[in-house]
Amino acid sequence: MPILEYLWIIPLLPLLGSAINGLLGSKWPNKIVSWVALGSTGLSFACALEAVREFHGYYEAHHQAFVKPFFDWIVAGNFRAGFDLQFDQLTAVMALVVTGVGFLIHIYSTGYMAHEGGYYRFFSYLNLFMFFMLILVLAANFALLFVGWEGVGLCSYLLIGFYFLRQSASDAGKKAFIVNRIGDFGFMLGMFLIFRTFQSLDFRTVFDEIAKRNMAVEPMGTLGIMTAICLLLFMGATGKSAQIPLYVWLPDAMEGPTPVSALIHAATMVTAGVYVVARSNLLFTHTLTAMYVVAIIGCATAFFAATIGLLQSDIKRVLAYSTVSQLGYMFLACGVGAFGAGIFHLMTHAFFKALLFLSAGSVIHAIGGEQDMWGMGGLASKIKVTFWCMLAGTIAIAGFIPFAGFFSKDAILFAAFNYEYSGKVLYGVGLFAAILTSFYMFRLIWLTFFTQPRYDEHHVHVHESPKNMTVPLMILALLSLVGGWLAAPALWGGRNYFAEFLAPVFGGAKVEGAEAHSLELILSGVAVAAAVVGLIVAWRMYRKGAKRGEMAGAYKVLYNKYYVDEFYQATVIGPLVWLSRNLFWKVVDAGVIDGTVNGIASGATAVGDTVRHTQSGNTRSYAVWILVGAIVIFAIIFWPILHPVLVGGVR
Amino acid sequence: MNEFLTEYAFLIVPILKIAILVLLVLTMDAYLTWIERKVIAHIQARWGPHRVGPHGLLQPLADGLKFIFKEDPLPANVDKLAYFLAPFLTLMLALTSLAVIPFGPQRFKIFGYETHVGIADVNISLLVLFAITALGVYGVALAGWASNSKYSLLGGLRSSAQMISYELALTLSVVGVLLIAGDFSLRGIVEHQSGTGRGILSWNIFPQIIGFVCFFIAAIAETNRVPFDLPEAESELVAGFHTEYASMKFAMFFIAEYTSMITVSCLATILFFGGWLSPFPVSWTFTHYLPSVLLIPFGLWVIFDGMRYENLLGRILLPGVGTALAAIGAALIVFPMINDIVQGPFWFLAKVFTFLFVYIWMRGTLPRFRYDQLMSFGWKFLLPVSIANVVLTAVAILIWGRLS
Amino acid sequence: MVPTNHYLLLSAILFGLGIVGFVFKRNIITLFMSIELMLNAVNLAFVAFSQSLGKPDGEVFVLFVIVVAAAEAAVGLGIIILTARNRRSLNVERVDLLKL
Amino acid sequence: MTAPLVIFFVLAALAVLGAVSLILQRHPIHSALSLIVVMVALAGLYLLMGAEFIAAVQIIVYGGAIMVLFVFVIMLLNAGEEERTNFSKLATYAGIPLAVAMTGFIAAAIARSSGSLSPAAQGGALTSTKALSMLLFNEFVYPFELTSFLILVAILGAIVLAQRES
Repeated sequence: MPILEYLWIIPLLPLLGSAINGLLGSKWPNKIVSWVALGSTGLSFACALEAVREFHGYYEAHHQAFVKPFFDWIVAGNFRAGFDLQFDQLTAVMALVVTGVGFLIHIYSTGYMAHEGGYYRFFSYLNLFMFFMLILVLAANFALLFVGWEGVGLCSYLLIGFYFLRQSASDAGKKAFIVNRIGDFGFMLGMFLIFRTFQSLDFRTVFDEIAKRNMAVEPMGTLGIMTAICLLLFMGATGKSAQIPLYVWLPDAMEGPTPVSALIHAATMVTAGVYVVARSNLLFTHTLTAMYVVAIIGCATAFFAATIGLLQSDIKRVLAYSTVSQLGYMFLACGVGAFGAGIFHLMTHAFFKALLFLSAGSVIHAIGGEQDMWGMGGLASKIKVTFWCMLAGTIAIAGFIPFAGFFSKDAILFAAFNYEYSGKVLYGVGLFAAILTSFYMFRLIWLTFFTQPRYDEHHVHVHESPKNMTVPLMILALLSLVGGWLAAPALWGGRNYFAEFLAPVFGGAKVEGAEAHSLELILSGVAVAAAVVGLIVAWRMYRKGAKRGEMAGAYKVLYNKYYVDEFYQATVIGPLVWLSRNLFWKVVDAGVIDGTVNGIASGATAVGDTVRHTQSGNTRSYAVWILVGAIVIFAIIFWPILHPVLVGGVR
Repeated sequence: MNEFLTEYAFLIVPILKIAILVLLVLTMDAYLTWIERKVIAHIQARWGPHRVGPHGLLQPLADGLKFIFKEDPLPANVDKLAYFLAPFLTLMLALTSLAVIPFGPQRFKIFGYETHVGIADVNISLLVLFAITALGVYGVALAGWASNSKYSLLGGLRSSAQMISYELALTLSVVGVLLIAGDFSLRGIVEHQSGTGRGILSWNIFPQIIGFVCFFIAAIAETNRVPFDLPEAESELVAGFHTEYASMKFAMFFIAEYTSMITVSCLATILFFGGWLSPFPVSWTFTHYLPSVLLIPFGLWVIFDGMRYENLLGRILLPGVGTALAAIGAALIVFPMINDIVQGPFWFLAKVFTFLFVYIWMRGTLPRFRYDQLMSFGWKFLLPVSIANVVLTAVAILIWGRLS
Repeated sequence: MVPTNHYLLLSAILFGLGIVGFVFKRNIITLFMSIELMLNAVNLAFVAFSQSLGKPDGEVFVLFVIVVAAAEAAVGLGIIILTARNRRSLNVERVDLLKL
Repeated sequence: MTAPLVIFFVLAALAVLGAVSLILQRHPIHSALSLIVVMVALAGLYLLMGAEFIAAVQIIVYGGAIMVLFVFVIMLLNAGEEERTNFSKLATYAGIPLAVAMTGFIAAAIARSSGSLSPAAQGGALTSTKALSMLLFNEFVYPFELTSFLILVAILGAIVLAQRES
């Protein structure tokens, strides 16, 4: 049966799994729960594959994206937001990444969470997240996309706060949620503006409108309608994808279980922002200003986060900051118009960052919950599989040939280099960020796997993780090796299959020129050199497992993440809390609202107190009241008749 | 003179009829008391009144005089209006109820105004009758309440309760007859009973025997007669609601009671015993001479009986009356036309007097109910039975209609 | 012939008098009587209408009204007896506790 | 001034007088008697209109049963003269005007609306008892049954209310 016609099955399966596990799972043994979860996810992955196959044929026939409305969701006046699903090349990539990586992470979780409480709850949340994420990528209009958008936000909140008994965990969940709200605010405004401009939220309608009106590209420095829309959408993207200035929630999100960090905060959800930007590339390409802002923000984030990542001691936090910085790369790509490269990096990053997180989880699992790298060391010999997998991931992210990271990052940097507006600067910063990336990643490797152990070997018995954790690691390692080869030929003048595959979606965007191969080869060489530099520096500094350095100067600043949280605390949260407490609570709530309520209550009391005298129990008074009522009714009914009589009587 | 009469006949004739009727009824009441005393006396093996006039015939007159000339004391702080209203109301209603009763079949002309034997011929006469009897309660109740005396109050309460209770049974017991006749007017009911001229066989008494029993018992209760005379149970309440009444007001209650006895007897006669119809088949003409056959011997006996008295009265009055009666009897034979006119009233009166005799007979025979017995009898026996009678009759009529 | 309006106006007058009675009498029983008076006035109007329209429906309604009045009287008088027993007074103005 | 009109006015005057005296009388018994007068007068009016059955029922049920019940209760409770208390200021001051207004409204409505009505028939039994019963037992049979149920409930209620709890 053509899965395309029944596209809703793909998101529905995880939803079913979630519902079953959530409603019934509490009584079931872990095995059944995990089978339900895996089954639903795996099936949906299979369906996604089938859908891609069918779409290939479909595209050959029609040369356009497949869109199918299933039912009306909101219909008001000329506004219609239906449950319409769309399938095109971009969706294909995203859907495969989400379901595939999600499936692997599910397998991994069955091992990782085996001894945790709330097993069924975890998988229910995880499946629910899958559902919303698929809705997000399959949606054919902004409204439905926003549903998925908020849904994944909710799931991320639930999963970050999975250990809700821990204060820090629930705080982190709240933080993530609230910071995302800020972005969502912008996103909604963007949607409203889109509807106001195009009288529709359907992707196809909007993009056709742009083509039909053949709107002019708004030049640099101007703030036209398109610019406004794009900036607002990008605001949402910064929230969801943890870009400056709203990245602060992501590191704290590491309070959640590691698979969650891998799936949500590395592979899928955080890339939603990139997806949105790429999806609405036709909008972005019509405004140079917004593109520039995106590029700058992306670039800045890439560098900034990398610097913070240098000195983190928590293994997961290092990865978190590296995630932020990698997302920065993606936005940089989109900003400079290389959407294909951005999505490409999104995919590869999904592979190797998931791999890294899972490996980190494996490490933590191996030495019993320790997350501080200063409490590790010398694990390479003890947990070989994990070590080799993590090394693969590290090499990939650092950008060594022939691993995936190299190709994607190289494409991005190349595109940045060719960008006409201060492209060289962006390239330079990006390159430096690449050095930093390679540095902190190898620092992680060294501190974790080499040098002498810094943990109590008598109490901690390091052991390799079970198969259902290591197998996904290996698969992901393989992916992060070969994942980049799709675009490999472009390097020596061949075809960039990935870019060509996505070309129909980014038709509006220029496909990065494959002309100057010499230049590209030079640049890639530089990139590799940067990675090597990072590697060497890290090796020199940490091969002997230096002590935790004394906090001073820039070191201290970096270690404390530029005091950004403190800064927000002082500038935003503090005043906000003060305002809430002193104005909104003490004045508005206690004074106005409660005042109103109490006033109404006391007023009612007073009225009743006066009116109750009519309730004298004296039948004669009641009789008179009845009489009054009767007269009123009579007058109303017979007014047409009485009017002339009374008036006549008066006259 | 004549044309004046013809012109206002519609006014004069009814007035005349009313006057005659009232006169007759009052005398009848008076002599009913005499008959009652006599009958009961004989039941109890006594002589009864026999001092005033022959056989005490003038006793009623004497009583009447006594009533008129007796002092009329007014009890302390009574409610005057009600106290005076009560007896008048009672008597008035009792007399009014006679107005709708037809005494004979004939229609005849006086001063060119066609009329009939009986005051008013309403086509819902039965309903009117019941309406009037329904109002009769007030007389008793008011009297009991107004005279400001425990005995009276209790009597009034009792009798009003009793009347309300038995009124239902009375009304329902008649419904059977109504179903058969399909008519509210008493005249219609009687004529319906004439049937195919088979005389007594087509009277309502046979299909409605249950109805009749219920009706008769309820009627006795309605008229506060023995054995239902609790309101005036001497042993408990002195004289019930009219304890405090004396002289003419008391007489009014008295007359009203006997009048209602007559009314009820008339009603029973009409509803169940074919009113003025002769019990014999129409084909038998010789039965028309029955009245004279009865009258002549009676007159002769009266003449003979008068001989025994030494005084003027006995010598003149009784023979006179006797000859008059005998003459009437003879006249009936001589003039068949008059005889025909007499037939209806004759049979009517005959039946009525039979009922009155039964009344008196029962008084002489039966003991008095207890109050609770009275109530439970009325509600738990009489009412259900009469309802059952109604249902039975209805079903029977339905089946009968199907058959024929 | 008597114009129907005569009957209707009479019934209106009786109804008004009933209202006055209901408002101005203090004795519960008299209050009830006033209600009965109003009902009678309505009955009169019913019969007048049914006669002038030549349809017996109005009279059927009258029958129903009478039945309802009977039921009302039965229950109402029961209540009155109870009240009089408990309150030792028939004056509605003295029976104002909204409970027996 | 035809005979029916005379009769009508006599009976109407009787009814109004009765109603007025119902209000003016101080003793419940007298009020009850006045009400009975009203009812009898109304019965006469029904007869005048040719509604014989209704007239009879009016007297039998209203006069013979309901009002007897009233009188009975009055006697039972030995109700005295009513005391003219004036606790209800509202009724004391607003009562008369409101009642007058109501009556005026109704009268006005009648005066305006009922010009179309044909004069009521009298005497000749326009609606025979037969027609009435036909209507009652065919068209209105369910309401009829309902009323019987109502009566039953009323009886039960009256018993429950009036019995002394022992």
